[in-house]
Amino acid sequence: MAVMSYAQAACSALARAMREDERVVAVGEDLGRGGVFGQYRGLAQTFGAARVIDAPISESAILGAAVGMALVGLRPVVEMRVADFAMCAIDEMVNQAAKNRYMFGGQGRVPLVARLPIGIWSASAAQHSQSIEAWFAHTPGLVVVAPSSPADNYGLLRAAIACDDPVVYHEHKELWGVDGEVPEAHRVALGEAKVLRAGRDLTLVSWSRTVLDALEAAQSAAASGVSVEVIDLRTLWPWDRETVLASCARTGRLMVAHEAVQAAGFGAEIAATAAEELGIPVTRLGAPRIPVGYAAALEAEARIGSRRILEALLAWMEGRGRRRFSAATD
Amino acid sequence: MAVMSYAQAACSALARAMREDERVVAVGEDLGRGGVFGQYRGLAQTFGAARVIDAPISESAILGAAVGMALVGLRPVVEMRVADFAMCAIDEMVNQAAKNRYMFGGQGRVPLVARLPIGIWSASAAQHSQSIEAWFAHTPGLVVVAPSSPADNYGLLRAAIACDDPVVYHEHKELWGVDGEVPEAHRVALGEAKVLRAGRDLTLVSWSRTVLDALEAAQSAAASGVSVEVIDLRTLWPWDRETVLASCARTGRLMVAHEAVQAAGFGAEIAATAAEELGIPVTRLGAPRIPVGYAAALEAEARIGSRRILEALLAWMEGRGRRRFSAATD
Amino acid sequence: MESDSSPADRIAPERLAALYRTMLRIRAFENAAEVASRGGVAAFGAAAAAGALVRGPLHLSTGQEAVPAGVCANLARSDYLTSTHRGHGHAIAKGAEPRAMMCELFGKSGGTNGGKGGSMHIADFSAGMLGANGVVAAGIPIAAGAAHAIRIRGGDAVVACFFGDGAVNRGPFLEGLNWARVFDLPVLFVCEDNRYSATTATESMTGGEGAAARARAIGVPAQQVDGNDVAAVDAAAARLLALVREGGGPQFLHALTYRFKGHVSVDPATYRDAAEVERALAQDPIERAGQRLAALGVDADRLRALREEAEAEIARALAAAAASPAPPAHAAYRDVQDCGAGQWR
Amino acid sequence: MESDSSPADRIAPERLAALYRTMLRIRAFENAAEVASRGGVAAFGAAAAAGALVRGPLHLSTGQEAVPAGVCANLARSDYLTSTHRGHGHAIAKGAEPRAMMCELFGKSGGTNGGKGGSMHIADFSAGMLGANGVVAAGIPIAAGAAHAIRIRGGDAVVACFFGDGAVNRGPFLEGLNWARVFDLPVLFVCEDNRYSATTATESMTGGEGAAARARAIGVPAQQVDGNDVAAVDAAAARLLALVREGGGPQFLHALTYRFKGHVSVDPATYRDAAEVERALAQDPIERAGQRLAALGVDADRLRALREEAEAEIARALAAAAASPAPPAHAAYRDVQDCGAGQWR
Ligand SMILES: Cc1ncc(C[n+]2csc(CCOP(=O)(O)OP(=O)(O)O)c2C)c(N)n1
Ligand SMILES: Cc1ncc(C[n+]2csc(CCOP(=O)(O)OP(=O)(O)O)c2C)c(N)n1
Ligand SMILES: [Mg+2]
Ligand SMILES: [Mg+2]
Repeated sequence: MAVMSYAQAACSALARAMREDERVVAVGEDLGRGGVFGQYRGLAQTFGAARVIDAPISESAILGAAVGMALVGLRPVVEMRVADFAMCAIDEMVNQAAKNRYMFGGQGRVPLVARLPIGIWSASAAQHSQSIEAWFAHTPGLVVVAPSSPADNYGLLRAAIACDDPVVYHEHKELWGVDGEVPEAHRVALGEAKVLRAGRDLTLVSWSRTVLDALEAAQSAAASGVSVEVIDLRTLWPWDRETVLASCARTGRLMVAHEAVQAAGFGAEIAATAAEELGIPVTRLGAPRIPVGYAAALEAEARIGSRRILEALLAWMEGRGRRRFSAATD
Repeated sequence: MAVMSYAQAACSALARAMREDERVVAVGEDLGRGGVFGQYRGLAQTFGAARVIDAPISESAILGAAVGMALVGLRPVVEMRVADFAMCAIDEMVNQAAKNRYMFGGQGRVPLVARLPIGIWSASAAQHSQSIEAWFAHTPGLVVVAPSSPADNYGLLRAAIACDDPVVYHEHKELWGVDGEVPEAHRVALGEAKVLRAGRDLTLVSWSRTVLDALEAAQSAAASGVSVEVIDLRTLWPWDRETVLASCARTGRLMVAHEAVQAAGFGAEIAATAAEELGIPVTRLGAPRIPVGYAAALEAEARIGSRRILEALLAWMEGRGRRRFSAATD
Repeated sequence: MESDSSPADRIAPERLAALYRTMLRIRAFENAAEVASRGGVAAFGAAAAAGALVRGPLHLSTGQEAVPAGVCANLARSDYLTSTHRGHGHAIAKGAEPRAMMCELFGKSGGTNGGKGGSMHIADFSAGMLGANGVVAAGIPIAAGAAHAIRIRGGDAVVACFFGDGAVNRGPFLEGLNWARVFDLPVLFVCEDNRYSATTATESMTGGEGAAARARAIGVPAQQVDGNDVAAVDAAAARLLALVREGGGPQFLHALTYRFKGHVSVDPATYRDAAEVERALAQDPIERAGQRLAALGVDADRLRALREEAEAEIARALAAAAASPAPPAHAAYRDVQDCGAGQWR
Repeated sequence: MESDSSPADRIAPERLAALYRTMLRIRAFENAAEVASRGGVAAFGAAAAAGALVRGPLHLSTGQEAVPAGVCANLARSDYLTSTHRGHGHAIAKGAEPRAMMCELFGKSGGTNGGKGGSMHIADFSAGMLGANGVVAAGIPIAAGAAHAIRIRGGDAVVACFFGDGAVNRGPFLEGLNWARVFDLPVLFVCEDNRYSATTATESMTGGEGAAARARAIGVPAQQVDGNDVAAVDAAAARLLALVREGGGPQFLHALTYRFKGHVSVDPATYRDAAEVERALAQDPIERAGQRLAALGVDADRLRALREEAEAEIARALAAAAASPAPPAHAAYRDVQDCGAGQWR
């Protein structure tokens, strides 16, 4: 079992998939030099330029070509660099990749993995920081993944590449350097959440980088006598209703925390479902509905962070209202 | 007070805005011939090709150019034909239009209205039927509108054109021919919902074409002794929390119905909010998470419709579970 | 026209007869679909007429048959094709069965797409026809990718990528052609230039000299051809596809033709000049091929037989479509995705 | 080079000195920003160094100064400019204050964007500089639209639209140029060809003969120029902008230059050949202009004074940036939108 970074874990999962299955190729800008975050480091040297494909700056073509590749027997892993740039390829993602199998009556499959690094990457401002996983959860035909640890990035990327349908795979830019143990045989089934910490009083569901904050908040909450169960959703679609609802049924309360904007974020789906199914108290904490600003003080407002989670959670548990901390105001 | 169709109402609102403000221009494909749904009929004749601008098939340029126009003093009304094609211009909508004001520190404004006809348009299949209003509600910087009647299409389009920020304006393709009275002075403030029918037992929130189904279901429910309050949300962002929550507080129950896919749809935001704020029972009914199929029987499965709303509503009220009707299964 | 006209001039009667037959089959299909579609478009909130057999937007390729017939005569079933919203001709010429296609237009379970797609998404993957597409120009990068897969996997298949003159103004035209050029991929790009983009004359929306000039500027060699002369299209496609198969990378065919009908079946196309339409109708590719066959000595009976056969085939397709059952409601939940498929959750 | 070099040859010493001064100011700004950015990029999950004054991705235009200097010398403040991720030079040349710009890079409230944008979104609307843009090619349709507004509203302003060589492979390049051509809009497109797209040699990703050929194919006349010869850029821009102002529609300037630094400040650019870099450094546009000025008889003291002035200005900008307060947290909630602005709802 090796210790490696989140970026290395992805690289290693991809290398393994490419070794095991010659249909797997990687496509994107600057991949030959290892990718902008090093998440393709060494692959071009090992597998050659024919399979680690450096692409022109043309996101429509990158994703559109990947659809064509997938239809004709390859399993492309497509790099979008940051999720914001994938906005240049939404027709390809939704109208072409996601709808293909359905609208052609099941004649073809589009087994591609589109990697969309999400989240704030310190000081990168509005066009390099967005998280849009909720859009894809709303889109029939797509599987949506967002791992929070090196092991899961390894295990889920392998599962995503093995999936016969298009997968939108969200890595978090501030997780690239996080280290962890990665068992070589690790593989995570798509759609399985993981209970990271058991608790009695409240279920806290999160994914991607916010899981780290959630764990930290849970630990601090324990000191205040609140026992928090933390669930890493890992896959947003299909999401693991069974695990989440079973936990909620036990704790009787649900909080969802995510870095994406709270309004119409995926937390709403989970909270609404828990309220519908169990009638339990629910609350959410996502980012305020603002773009991510450049200056540190502005960027900080767009971050959830463990402190905000903790404050919101304790205030809520103590019946001090749904969210006690208030954002600074004029 | 004239009776006119939903399409004519929009046309008339736009004509009025163009008469009153020479900065208003319309941009899109085939506008010179009145637009594909007749919603621009006669405008080119009245205002000339310089202000009713026929565009090449290039959605990125249409919306991107509109951003430039807006920054330099025009107020463009942009036609995207169907919301699915707007997927060719998501970078322009989100990275360029929505973030502009913020990322440039308030130096500029982008007063454009992007018209994205949503919804099923009988037998138009997967690439001409989608509803994606939830994406834009999730996007800071955007106002999101979805009128359900000719009067509101008139009143809200006027308000949208007057708005200094980008507005994503969703008309419904199956509402174009619906007639209604349109008072000439009618103007609807952005962000104001409307209670269309008073009721005691349940609040039913909807928007766009589904409002018609909701009203029908409410009427039938009355026959079964269930008194339903129907609210037309009209604007999704900002949504009228006050009106909705006040109604919910009175009725003690909330159901949200919309044509868009239920999973991660905007109904989740409303239901989650009501559950958070009021702790009342909530339920949602949106489309199943499938693309819209062509054959009538398949398309029908993607429609909510008044019957499904009624069944879900009565089943829920009678405590027969959250959703009693079941989709046909293998 | 830069095309070298001699091979077209030398076309064998049997080959021309085969091309003629393909065009007749397409024409018969389009005519039948048009009739069956009356009242089938939901306009302005009114539902489609209950009796309409073909519902929804129907884009007919009537008058443009020579382009798919001429190009696809040079393709094997194992080659691939990407198409547009106006895809019936591409499908038939590539080898799809009119019967299954008509079932699809009728929204029946025997359809090529099981009723899920209809006209705008007609596809027959088993014939290498990767689907009509409701988004203008969207097929171009997909074709490049399909060709890229061929290059990587080996084999000598090629891809024919069809699109309209309006598509040359969309970004994916640039991105897709550039991709094919940069990676030297086996694609033949075919611009079916019928001079209109929906209700708008394409010329008025297109800077510069148009499709072929743009292709050349991206490094893709381009040839123009009279798209109403099926022998000329055949000859040009043969030449270009030979180059493509030799590994020289992408080629571009700019075929000049005309759309006999409106943009969609319900479009009266009043924005077109009557004289222009008349001139175009006089260039009917089927008429021209028929005359040429007669001149080459194919007798009138044979030509009539070909026409009757084509019509009979389509009549059988119509009957089959009428008889095919509608898909069951539960089929709506199939073929969404393996993992995460479901209904509301 | 097709540029008519005679006007450049005849450039007046005072004009060249002014261009030289602009280049010096840009260079001094870039050098200062580079130093201030050390440790400022959050790499691999590690937070940016707390001490870094300029944080986040920083794209320096060092070595490319002649292009904005030469082009913008022919623009009025009331003209408009759209930019790229590499926008400092465009902003300074268009009239933005280095002091406010440096405040922006420091993330301070005195910044051009109030600290909301940073380097990648640097903008000064009051100088007609409509913003750097983090999305490659996104400025092109925006420039076309700005020019469209000018055309509709009247007035004789023009738009200069800057983008890199990598941008010519993105769809909006085609769509935006076509738009400007079809509507005959007053835009000068300026391709700053520094031969690289991030870590990739652009040539390897570009089919055909590149930027100018593509522009011409869309009907936009194009001229190539030595982008390290500021007098040549000035002369070419003067000629093209005169045509644009006369109402002849868009023009295209393809300026060949080189990026002295890595793609971002932390990129060591090891993918470039040392000899290539050396050759390029020998073409430093500032050195070349300085030599030319000397040859034209401008004395060494004057040149030194210009350099020192530029450096002093940037030193003052650095001091101002250091002294400017950070924006208050509540500013994060401002300038989102009027209707529907808020925090969580
Ligand atoms: C991206 C996109 N924009 C707009 C449309 C609407 N539309 C459908 S067909 C068409 C005209 C296409 O013209 P052309 O490419 O010449 O093909 P033709 O219809 O002439 O065969 C348009 C604008 C679309 N389908 N996709
Ligand atoms: C749509 C998009 N794709 C990818 C990127 C990442 N990226 C930023 S700059 C750059 C290279 C741009 O090259 P070029 O246009 O030549 O400009 P240069 O950096 O050389 O000035 C890339 C790929 C981006 N910003 N936007
Ligand atoms: Mg056409
Ligand atoms: Mg470059």
